[in-house]
Amino acid sequence: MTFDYFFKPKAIAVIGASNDPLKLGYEVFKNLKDYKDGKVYPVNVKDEVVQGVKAYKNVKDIPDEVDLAVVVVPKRFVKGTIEDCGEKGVKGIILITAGFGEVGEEGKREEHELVEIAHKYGMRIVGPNCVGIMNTHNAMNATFVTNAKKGDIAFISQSGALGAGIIYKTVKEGIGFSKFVSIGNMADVDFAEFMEYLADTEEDKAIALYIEGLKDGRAFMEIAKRATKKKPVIVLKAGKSESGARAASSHTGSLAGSYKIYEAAFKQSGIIVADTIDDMLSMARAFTQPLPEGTRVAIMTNAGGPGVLTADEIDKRGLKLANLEEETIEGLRSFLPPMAAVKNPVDMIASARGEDYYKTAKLLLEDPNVDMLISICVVPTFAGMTPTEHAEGVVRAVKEVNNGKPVLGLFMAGYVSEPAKEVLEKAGIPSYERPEDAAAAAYALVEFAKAKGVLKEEE
Amino acid sequence: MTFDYFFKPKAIAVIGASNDPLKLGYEVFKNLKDYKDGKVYPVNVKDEVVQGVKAYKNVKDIPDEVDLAVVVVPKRFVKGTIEDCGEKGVKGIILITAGFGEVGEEGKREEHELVEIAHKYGMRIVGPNCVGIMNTHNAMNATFVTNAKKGDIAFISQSGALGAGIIYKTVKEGIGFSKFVSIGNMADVDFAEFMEYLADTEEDKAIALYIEGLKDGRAFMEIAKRATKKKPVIVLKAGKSESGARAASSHTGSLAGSYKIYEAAFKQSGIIVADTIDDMLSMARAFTQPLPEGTRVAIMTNAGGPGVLTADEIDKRGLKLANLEEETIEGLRSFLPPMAAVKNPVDMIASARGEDYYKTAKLLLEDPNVDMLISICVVPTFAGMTPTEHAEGVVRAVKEVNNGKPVLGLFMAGYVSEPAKEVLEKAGIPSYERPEDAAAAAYALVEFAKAKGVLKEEE
Amino acid sequence: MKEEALKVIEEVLKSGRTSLVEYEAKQVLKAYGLPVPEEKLAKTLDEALKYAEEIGYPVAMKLMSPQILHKSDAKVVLLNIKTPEELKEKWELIHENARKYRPDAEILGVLVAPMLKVGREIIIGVTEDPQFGHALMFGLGGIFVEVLKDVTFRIVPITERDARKMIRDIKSYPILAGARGEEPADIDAIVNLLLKVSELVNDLDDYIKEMDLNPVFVYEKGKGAVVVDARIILKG
Amino acid sequence: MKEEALKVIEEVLKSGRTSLVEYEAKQVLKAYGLPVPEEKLAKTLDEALKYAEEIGYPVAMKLMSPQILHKSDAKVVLLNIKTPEELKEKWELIHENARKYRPDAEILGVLVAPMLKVGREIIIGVTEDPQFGHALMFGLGGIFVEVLKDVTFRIVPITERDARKMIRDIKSYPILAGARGEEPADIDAIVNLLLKVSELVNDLDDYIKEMDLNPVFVYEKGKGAVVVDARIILKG
Repeated sequence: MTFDYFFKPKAIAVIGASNDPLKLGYEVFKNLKDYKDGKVYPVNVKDEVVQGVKAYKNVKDIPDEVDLAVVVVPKRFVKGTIEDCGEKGVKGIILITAGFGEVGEEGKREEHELVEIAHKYGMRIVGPNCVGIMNTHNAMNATFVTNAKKGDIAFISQSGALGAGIIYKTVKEGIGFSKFVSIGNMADVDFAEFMEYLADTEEDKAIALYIEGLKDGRAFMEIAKRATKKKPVIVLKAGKSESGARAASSHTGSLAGSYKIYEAAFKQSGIIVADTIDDMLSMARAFTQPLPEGTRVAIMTNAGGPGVLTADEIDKRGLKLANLEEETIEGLRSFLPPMAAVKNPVDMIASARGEDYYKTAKLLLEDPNVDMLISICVVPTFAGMTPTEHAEGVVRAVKEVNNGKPVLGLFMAGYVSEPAKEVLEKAGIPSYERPEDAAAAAYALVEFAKAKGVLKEEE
Repeated sequence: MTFDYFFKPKAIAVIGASNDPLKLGYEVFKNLKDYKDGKVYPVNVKDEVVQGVKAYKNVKDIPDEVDLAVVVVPKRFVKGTIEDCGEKGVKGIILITAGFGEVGEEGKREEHELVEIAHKYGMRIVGPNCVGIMNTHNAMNATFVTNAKKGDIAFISQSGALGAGIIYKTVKEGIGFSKFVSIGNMADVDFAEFMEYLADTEEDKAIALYIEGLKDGRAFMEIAKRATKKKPVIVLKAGKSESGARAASSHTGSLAGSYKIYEAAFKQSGIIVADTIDDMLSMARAFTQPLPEGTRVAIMTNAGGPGVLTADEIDKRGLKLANLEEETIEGLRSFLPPMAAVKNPVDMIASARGEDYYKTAKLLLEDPNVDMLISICVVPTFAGMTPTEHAEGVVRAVKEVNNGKPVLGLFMAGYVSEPAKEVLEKAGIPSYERPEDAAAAAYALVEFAKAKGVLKEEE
Repeated sequence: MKEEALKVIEEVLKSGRTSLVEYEAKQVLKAYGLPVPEEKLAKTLDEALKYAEEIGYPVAMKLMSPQILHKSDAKVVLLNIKTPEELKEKWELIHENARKYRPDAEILGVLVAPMLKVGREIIIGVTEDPQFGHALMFGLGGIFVEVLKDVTFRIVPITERDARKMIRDIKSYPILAGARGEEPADIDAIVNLLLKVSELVNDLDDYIKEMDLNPVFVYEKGKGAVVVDARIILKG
Repeated sequence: MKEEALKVIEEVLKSGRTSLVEYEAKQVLKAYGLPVPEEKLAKTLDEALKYAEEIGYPVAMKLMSPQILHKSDAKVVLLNIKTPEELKEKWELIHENARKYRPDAEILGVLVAPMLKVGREIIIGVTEDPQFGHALMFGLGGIFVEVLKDVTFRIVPITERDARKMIRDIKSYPILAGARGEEPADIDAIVNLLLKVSELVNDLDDYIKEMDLNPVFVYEKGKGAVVVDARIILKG
């Protein structure tokens, strides 16, 4: 199975592309203008030209082959449009139009009918009632929301609105995605099939799912078990509490089922369970790093407090603080000032410069008792420091040591840390702003390392 | 006891004010230039003029009375400077210079000596080894970090670096403080005394403390018990885990003590315990709102998922989802579209406009089963909506109903939500971006309502 | 295995019931190699005396009736019967108690069982989830499940790794591991139980609605476990 | 109250010890009105017989020796003694056991105590924190404290509100509230215990290092509680 036509189609038709800025079809076509891997054709029954591009009355009028159609026409035209797509030889349909399964039984019948038409022609449908699909690696934004930042996480959201909210949030916070799928009502393609496809892609390092309810739990598990053997899958499930679960089930129309059971199914399938949106994002971002062979974390910091807060969060996640080798401690003592703490967490104190970060990171990574490193930097308080020297020191150490141990950044000074964050992320080191997020990332690395057998579990 | 001289002094001397941008004394004097409630004098042994202002060789040379001195001179000059301040009749000293108690026994003796000198003259010292003090309400920034955003939280941090990091973080996130105190080594003034002072001020709605270790737990408790009768006190304690506690104690030099005992002492004193930095900030921000008389929360949203996630977090905090009155449900049904969910959480769906937010908030606030309201807004997906109409609807409803029930905003679309957030915050409604933060705020309101007896606890 | 179990189940369904009595439930468990005590269903007093002799005194007697699901409430579980004479007395008593509790109770017989050495109590449950189908529940008996809700779930079928993780998942695991200076419990026996229940439920998917092995006694390492009481409810 | 307790404590300190034997600890508790059983310290067999008569058979005997802190290990707690004859035998046995366990054990006497009705077990502990001074610990006995670490702390002195919150703080609170259909336990009696221990520790701040009331039996609502065993360690 390949869903390439959903993510790198050779030609896209936007059916319902519009010149009216108040219509979704306007935004969708506008967002697709930068698409790199193929052509984009507007289809509009009235206008000859849409946003300066020659438009077609019907998808069938397009002279080229079209493999993806984004459908944003009013509901009453959807059925005919799907038939047209079928006749045109379209492969995938992103059905943004709403008013189907989510409104009731009648709508469910209607969307089922659409799926039957599509299948007749060998087409697959994402949606209806969705925000669309993005692939940041080829600038395909087939949605009506802003471009996500380019990154390494494939994110599938069952809630279009929340998905969009997360795009806006991550743009603000500088967190990137490789792909974004608003999966809508899942009338046809569901989580399981996308998971299967994404498990084999190159550019997606991790798969993050926001789930409200599943349609076929068993099938989901079966595919998840296979997918998690190849790639980390992180799930945030809405409806953990009883009242939340009731609301989720009435909202999605899927059967309730208790969260305890969902959690069991996730665990059993090798899925990593996130508690919050930030948990999910923090975990998913970790996988630009190699997997740890153990659970012992070393922490280095230029201020005591954040080191302690991070040690607390590491403990909460069931990970351990590494006991440093005597040799490492002596090494640290040889160049750090006497006030520095040379035990783990290593507090290099506020005077630490880039060179200290380099030397400390190097010693810690070389310590056989250390499986993972978290490098903290609070405000560089001493005048004369550059905003990036600390991050650069860490990157240099990682490159030199190069022994496959994961490193996470924790740069905790808001906008002051932004240049440093960029340095780290460019080197593939995810950088966090909150101790709990860095700990979530470390936990996710450990969980996936366990599932892959890189890290032996205690019996 | 009044610490007015620390927060609204009539005249400030910056001893060690500098023309060299690489020195802390440069930043401190620069930051104080906007101070509104009094004069600021630079003191510099060499330069006649500092940053364009006439400087004095000694604090004693200043012609006016000086009640606050910020001391940033090299360590060897500190003792003499304190004597000079005493002779000058200074009342409070912010001692930024480091190298005392935090370096060892000798340093402890030295700082003790400084305190003795100060007390001889009736002066009080904050620090040493601190970042300084800010009061955003009169633009007093006696620190070497950037101006915090103006707000209602008095924040005292035992870690200068973390405190500064939090200032930078909150500037980025738009969270404000009324006061910021970097309390340093607590050689003289400690948490307890500041807490006592801040309990009676007008402009501080809540007191947030970041604690690594206390010097006198009993005295802290005694004062906290009094302070929490007047004002909410929220504490984040580093060293919750065993390894964290060990690191914290070696870092601050205070005796370890288990977190279980700290937690007991906090609870017993009516203090609200935060788990993370964001927890602490979210809780402290809640207190621009009135206190709830019960624990039943109503949630309104324009997307199902976030409503469910919030219900989950509400449950995790031990709060309840309100059961709406039949009348409320009918009222909601009368104007919301048929697809909307009129049970709690109320999902007004994506089409909800400002008017829907207004009507829904009004009905929910008027429901006798509702003690608190969380108003969620994800991306306004429908074209033609203004970015602030939803927030304005909520504000209008709150003003009209005006029945003393607390309302919290949860606007979850990153930068898109910023204008709406401003509308809410201007009306005194704290606005959050994450369900867990809004739930932490609701929890804090309930805890303080319990402590004040506004909310009856079940026996 | 499946055939034997199905025979019991179909018999029950034929008689118009959906709820197996303990004896029948244990027959199903036994078919899948689960450890049940050496019990026998006596239809007459003579049979009961014979079985007691075979098992060896002291014995327990439990009256089996589809109408009596809460045997303790009905006082139809009599323990520690030491002699044939006592058994005769108790035979009368158990029937009398049954009649008092439910005059219309159909009596399938009396289960004659050995007195078991008490072990650490565990519970294994099976429920059906609308999303995932049958799920296995595991926890320690008594307050641990009832008050502390200290249980863990897995979807059927489970692997050995799942079973081992389930056991370590619960907060009260130290009690099995031997936290208070006792010998550790027979963890392998629990793993075996979980795997066999999983296999059973997976095979009999279409029949089983709910199932409860409660309690199961687990003995010290190497000494196994035994299902003390069991309940199976079939799909309608 | 304080004077009486101090008398006991000073006696112990004078004899060069910092650890009170159960009998002494209970004298201190009694001085503060804490519910301890009607026990008497017999120095001779005759005294023991006399006390047993007064208390009424069956009785328990516990040998008191500063050298024997773990009485069960040393087998110097003998329960359910039914007759004077049995008491005489056990008097020999208990002394023999003590000699075997610690030949050098100084014997302060044998505590003759009534057999207590078993109740729900709670534990009240006192430790000294370097920051906050004395703290009170509360939890349910046995596995709840030892395995599940289900305990809560407060700094001494506590208020009644603190005491009530402590009781509700622990996860196993439903067991006290009567979750499994039992009568609720006497919560007021626990509150009373906590408040009195707090008062005692607050008064004797300078003397007490650690303290353990373990177990305390709590009976049903209105029926009180009783301290079964107690240990006090003084500051050096």
